[in-house]
Amino acid sequence: MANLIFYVMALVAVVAALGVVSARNPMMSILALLTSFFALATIYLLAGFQTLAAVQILVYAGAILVLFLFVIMLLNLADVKPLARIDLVLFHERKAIWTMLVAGSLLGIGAFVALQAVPVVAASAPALPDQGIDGLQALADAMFSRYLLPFEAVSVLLLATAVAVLVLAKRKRGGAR
Amino acid sequence: MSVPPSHLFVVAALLFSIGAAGFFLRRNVIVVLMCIELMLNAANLSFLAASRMHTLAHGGQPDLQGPIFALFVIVIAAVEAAVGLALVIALYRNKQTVSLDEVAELKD
Amino acid sequence: MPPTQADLVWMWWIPLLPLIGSAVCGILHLLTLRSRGAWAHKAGGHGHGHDHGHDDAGHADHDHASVEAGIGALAYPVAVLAMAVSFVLALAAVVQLGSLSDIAVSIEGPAWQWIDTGVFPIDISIVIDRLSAVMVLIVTGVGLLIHVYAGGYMKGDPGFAKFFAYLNLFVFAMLMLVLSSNLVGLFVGWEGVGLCSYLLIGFWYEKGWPAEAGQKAFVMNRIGDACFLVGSFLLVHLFGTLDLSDIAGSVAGKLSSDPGAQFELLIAGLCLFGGACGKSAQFPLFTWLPDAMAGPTPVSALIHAATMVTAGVYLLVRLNPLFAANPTLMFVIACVGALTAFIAGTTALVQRDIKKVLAYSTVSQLGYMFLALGTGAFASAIFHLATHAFFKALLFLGAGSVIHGMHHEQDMHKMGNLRRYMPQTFLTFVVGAAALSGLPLMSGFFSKDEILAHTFARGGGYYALWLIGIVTAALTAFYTWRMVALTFFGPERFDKAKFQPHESSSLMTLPLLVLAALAILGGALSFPAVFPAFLQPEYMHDWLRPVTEPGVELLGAAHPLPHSTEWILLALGALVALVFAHTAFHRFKHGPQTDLATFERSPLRARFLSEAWGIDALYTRFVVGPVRVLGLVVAALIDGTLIDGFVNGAAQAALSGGMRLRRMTSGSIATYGLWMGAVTALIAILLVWNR
Amino acid sequence: MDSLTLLVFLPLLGALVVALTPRDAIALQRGITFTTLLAVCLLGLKACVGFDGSSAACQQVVDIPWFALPAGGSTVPVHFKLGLDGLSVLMVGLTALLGPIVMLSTWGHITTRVKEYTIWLLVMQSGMLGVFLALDIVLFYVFWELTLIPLYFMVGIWGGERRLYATIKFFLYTMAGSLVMLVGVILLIYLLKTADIQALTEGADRLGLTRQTWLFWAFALAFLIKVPSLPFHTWLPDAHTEAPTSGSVILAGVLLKMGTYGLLRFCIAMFPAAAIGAAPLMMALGMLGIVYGALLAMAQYDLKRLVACSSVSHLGYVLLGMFAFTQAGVRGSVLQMVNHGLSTGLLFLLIGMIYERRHTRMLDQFGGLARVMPLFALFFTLAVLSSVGLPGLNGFVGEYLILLGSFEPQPWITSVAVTGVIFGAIYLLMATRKLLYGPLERPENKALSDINLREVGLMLPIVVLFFWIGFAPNTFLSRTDASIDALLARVAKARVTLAAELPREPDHR
Repeated sequence: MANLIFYVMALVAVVAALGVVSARNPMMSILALLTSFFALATIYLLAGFQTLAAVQILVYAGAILVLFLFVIMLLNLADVKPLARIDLVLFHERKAIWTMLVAGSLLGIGAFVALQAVPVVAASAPALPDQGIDGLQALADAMFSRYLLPFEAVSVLLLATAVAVLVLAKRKRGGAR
Repeated sequence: MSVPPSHLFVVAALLFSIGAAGFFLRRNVIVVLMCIELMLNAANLSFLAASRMHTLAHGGQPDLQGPIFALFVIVIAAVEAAVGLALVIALYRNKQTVSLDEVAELKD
Repeated sequence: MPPTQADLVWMWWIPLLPLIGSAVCGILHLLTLRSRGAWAHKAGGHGHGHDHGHDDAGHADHDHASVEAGIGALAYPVAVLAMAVSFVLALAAVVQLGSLSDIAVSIEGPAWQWIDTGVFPIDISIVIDRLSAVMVLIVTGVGLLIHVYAGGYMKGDPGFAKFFAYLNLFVFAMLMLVLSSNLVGLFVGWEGVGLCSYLLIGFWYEKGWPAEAGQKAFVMNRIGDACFLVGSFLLVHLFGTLDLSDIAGSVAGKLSSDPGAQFELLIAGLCLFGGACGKSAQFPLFTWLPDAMAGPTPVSALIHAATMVTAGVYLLVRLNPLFAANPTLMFVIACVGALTAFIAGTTALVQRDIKKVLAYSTVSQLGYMFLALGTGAFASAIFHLATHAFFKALLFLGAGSVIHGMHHEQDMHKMGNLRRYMPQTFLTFVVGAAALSGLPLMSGFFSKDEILAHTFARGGGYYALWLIGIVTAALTAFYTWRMVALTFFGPERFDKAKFQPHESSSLMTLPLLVLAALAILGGALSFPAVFPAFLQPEYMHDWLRPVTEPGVELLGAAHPLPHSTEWILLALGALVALVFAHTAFHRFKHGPQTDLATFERSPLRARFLSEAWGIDALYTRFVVGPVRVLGLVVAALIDGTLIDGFVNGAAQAALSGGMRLRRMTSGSIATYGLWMGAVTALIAILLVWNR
Repeated sequence: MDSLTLLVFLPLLGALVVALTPRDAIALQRGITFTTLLAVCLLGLKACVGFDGSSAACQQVVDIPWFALPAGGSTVPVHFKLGLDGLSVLMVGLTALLGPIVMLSTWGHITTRVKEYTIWLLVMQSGMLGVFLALDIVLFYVFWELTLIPLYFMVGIWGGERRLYATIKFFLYTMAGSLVMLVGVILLIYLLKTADIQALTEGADRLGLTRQTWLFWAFALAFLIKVPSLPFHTWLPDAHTEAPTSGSVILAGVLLKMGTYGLLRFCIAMFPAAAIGAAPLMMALGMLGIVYGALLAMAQYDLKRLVACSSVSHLGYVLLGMFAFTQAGVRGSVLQMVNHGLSTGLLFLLIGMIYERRHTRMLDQFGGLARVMPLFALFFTLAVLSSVGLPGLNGFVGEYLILLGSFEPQPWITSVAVTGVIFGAIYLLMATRKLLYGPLERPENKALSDINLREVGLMLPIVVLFFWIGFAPNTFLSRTDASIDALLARVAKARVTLAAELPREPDHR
């Protein structure tokens, strides 16, 4: 049963991702992206990552996508008509061939590595811990001990980002460009 | 769930290449940013797949490197989205466009 | 008891005195130039530094510009003194050598440790044995006479002191050549005489063509020198030494101990023979010698008749076992000699320039010497070398006297009846001509006859060579007396209004008289074997026996001719000489009409003959031209187009590649991403591939 | 301070002092430079005179620890280590001697930016001495590259019309070689964990043939370009033609010798086994260079270009003799390096003098100069005769030893190389004839003034050496004896080892 859900969700994630790429209207892209994220969150959950699944919903779907939505609204980019048409024009240029080639080979090599090189774990593998792999307690312990330095670095990064975004988005006063 | 970890990787690879294709093809900056998010998610998925694989291999001993890095990636993704969108706004303010074709400032 | 090496330090003075003389003369020349203000001040360069600097319209008579020699005049006594002392010392050395009881012994001065090659040292000492004794006497003796003569001939030349510097330097080099104990020392002299020849041929460099002739001589000699070098390396390889006597002494031993060395010996011999061909103007390298006549006449006499050109003969005699070891090589040498003699003899028939006649005659006589060498008659070659040095130097100096008296006219068609104006020159010249043409009892008669007799005695293929030899003797008699008749007899064909021919000063005629005496008496060095014993027949052979014996033994002596045959040959030689001398004299004593008729009758043949069978033209066409073209091809095509094309092409490719790559930076992030993705994929594929 | 350290640093010190002088104090700058170079010359000659030729060991060694290089987990100490041995002693002497001579010659042709020029000259001197003295491979490389920069500016700023093309060509060529050599240096240090040249020489035996061969070619390529050997020679005529006289003299006199010296010091001494394998090829390259350079020279009309091409020919001899691995050959090579520096240096000096007076070097513009410039003619003839290898002058001894030494191992190659004797005579005498002989026709040539006292003075030491080497070469050869013996002993040992290993070549990877 769980396996079936996984495959369905994987299919949903992939199809939604295709939607993100091909939708003409950025609004539709966002919706597709949202779908994809939810599907992924489900997969995380199935794979035994409860905390990550939660974070995925909260941060990605909740924060980041809203940010995107906000910008699209702000800039009035959503009123492209007709709505939800797939942007086939994209595939008419020469670049598309190269894109397909590169993306295809990336996929091919990735899939090849995944299928060939990843050790097959026996189906009768021992069950995962009850609280999942990323129990919050364990995660927190690791984060504040072994990974303290990257954690701090990320916090600095966040600070810098806040400043940067302020500077970038601030309306310029006077002085041409 | 008893899906082999390799299938998780395959899904990650699929998502990544779709995201990459979008990144190469699309002209709308916002969509390009979304594609980047997609690729980052693919990366996350493979982190977690790896973590799961190791956990299984070590008889249920949780492998925390995967989730932790996935967390970091999510933070980075947020940062990236914030900066990217700020740039989009700045760009739009200057050029009234969000199409990449019309901005080629890096050229020359 | 033979003297030790340390006692013989003085022998070094024989070559060193001319060297010092040369240096002194050189300094005197510089002082002369200085006194003429040659390079006084940088600012006043124009019209200041050259009192003879503006009359240079290529006119021939520089020595008639008659420049005061100033302090340079001192060069003459210095040079002559150096020569005289050197001659006396050489004489003393030879006397000392003659006093040794053991005839095989040579006297050897202390060695100059020149180059340490790391394997064997190249030490050069002065050594006088019976062969170099002959050479050293000729070089210093004839050299001294020519030095004396040159004082008169070069009087008034702006380069008076320079001339003696070069001339003395030449004598030094020539003495090194004949006195050195070592092949490298010999080569030092060998190259040195080449250099002096180059400098002296181009002495009147402002005329242009003498400089070219000098260059030609040097380059052709260098072809021979390159052969010489290869030969000497082979000798080192074979014998591990370059000491001449060691090499000559060990050929026989080498042959018996290592039969495989036969081939290498042959090659070494061929190479050295090639060197000798260059220096001694043998076919096919003889064409420089006639051109070398561009130099002042004393130079022609000393270098291009008496000494330098005989260096090849000396070399072959010095290393005679090496050549004698291979009968084929000997036959080749004889053939080359005979061929050269014949070609040059025919060419001399039609020359109008008196010096050219003598030049070709020299080539021809050198051919005789090589013919002698090829028959194994080494002593006969040296004998002819000696007599030739006497009479040819005499003829050249006589010709020089004529040219001097005729105000630098060299064309015999414009002479005639000079016996009236220059009696002494005439007399001595006739003696020289008689000797050259081999009129009976003159020195040339004996030496030439000896060669022909030896050739005849060898039999087999040598009969043909003998025939060529006797024909050449006829040619020699013919062109010699043609020259005498055209120059001294017949109507006067010069413009007496312009100048009056005059007898030269006694400074110049005195050497002529001495040389004339030698030309007559030189035959006494080696009378034919059939002569009575009290005349010491074949004295030269006895004298040189210690040197030539190894070679003769290796080759095997020819059957001695029966006396009757030898008499017949002598008579035949005399007859041929007399008949052809007579014919030529009578044909030309009334003027050059016969010549002109010949030219008219068949201009092609005449041209063919006068240009030495067109060999020079062949060189120009098939050697000089292609080499020059090759140079251009190398410079333009290979270097300019191929290599530089590649280099510049690489630079160009980098540049255009850069331009193309620059286009890649379109500013489109998507394109960058595409590239990144592509490369990532590639790297990933490679990584997977390599697992 | 030790004399060798002083030797290397004195020019730099001089350069510093010159840098402090006011821009237009030309006389002062020249004076300081000349004095410095003269002092360096005297010091250098003193070091060479004090050198004991009977010992193969490095002498007058200076050894100061410098810094440590990380290499594969451990660190390799790099030293500031200088010393003289038989391979370098003549080169140091030559470099030191040419310094003041070159400086004197600049009086005539460097009139703009004298300050910069003299500074570069001093830096160059320091770099060149360093190259020959360095006993640490990193130090060697530093000095090697240091010499590149001054010449770049000397040609690029004070050069002729096409100077930029020439400079870039020369720079790229040499850089290409240097980079390959750098890879070799790094690999060598990494493999043997030392940077000391002597220790490397000892240790290189352990490398095995395959590695030795790779390293050999990495070094050889750089040196062959510098020499320059046949396929890499085309930078030389351009660089020479465009360089100012003093630059040409340094280039011909010393810089090219760095290539041949490097071949001797590194390629042969360190990798004898590889060198044995490469010897026939190298000798063939030398032979081709001799003939090819000569043919090239024959087709030139620019006097300076002609002499530049003749350099290719003359250095072919050096290459030929060096790889003969015989006593005579290597000795001849070492001596020929000096000879070429002297005779070609003198030729360039003379050409510079004529160029200063006539502002052309085209042979067809001249003729008959012997009449108005007899002293010039004398020196020119001497230089030419030395160049064509006339016995009694220096050129002969070197050429003869080389040909003698290389005949034994390669008779055919040597026999072809001997033709260089002929070709050399052809093009040099042709140039002499066109320059000095023939009628003096052009009015501008008639007005030429002969060389002055300064010019005679600066050429005199070279001419003295012509005769000295020509008549008593043992003075010089004896100093190289022991080192060459040691070198050849290494080659002989490698040959024995090779013969033992030959049946099956082990894989050293």
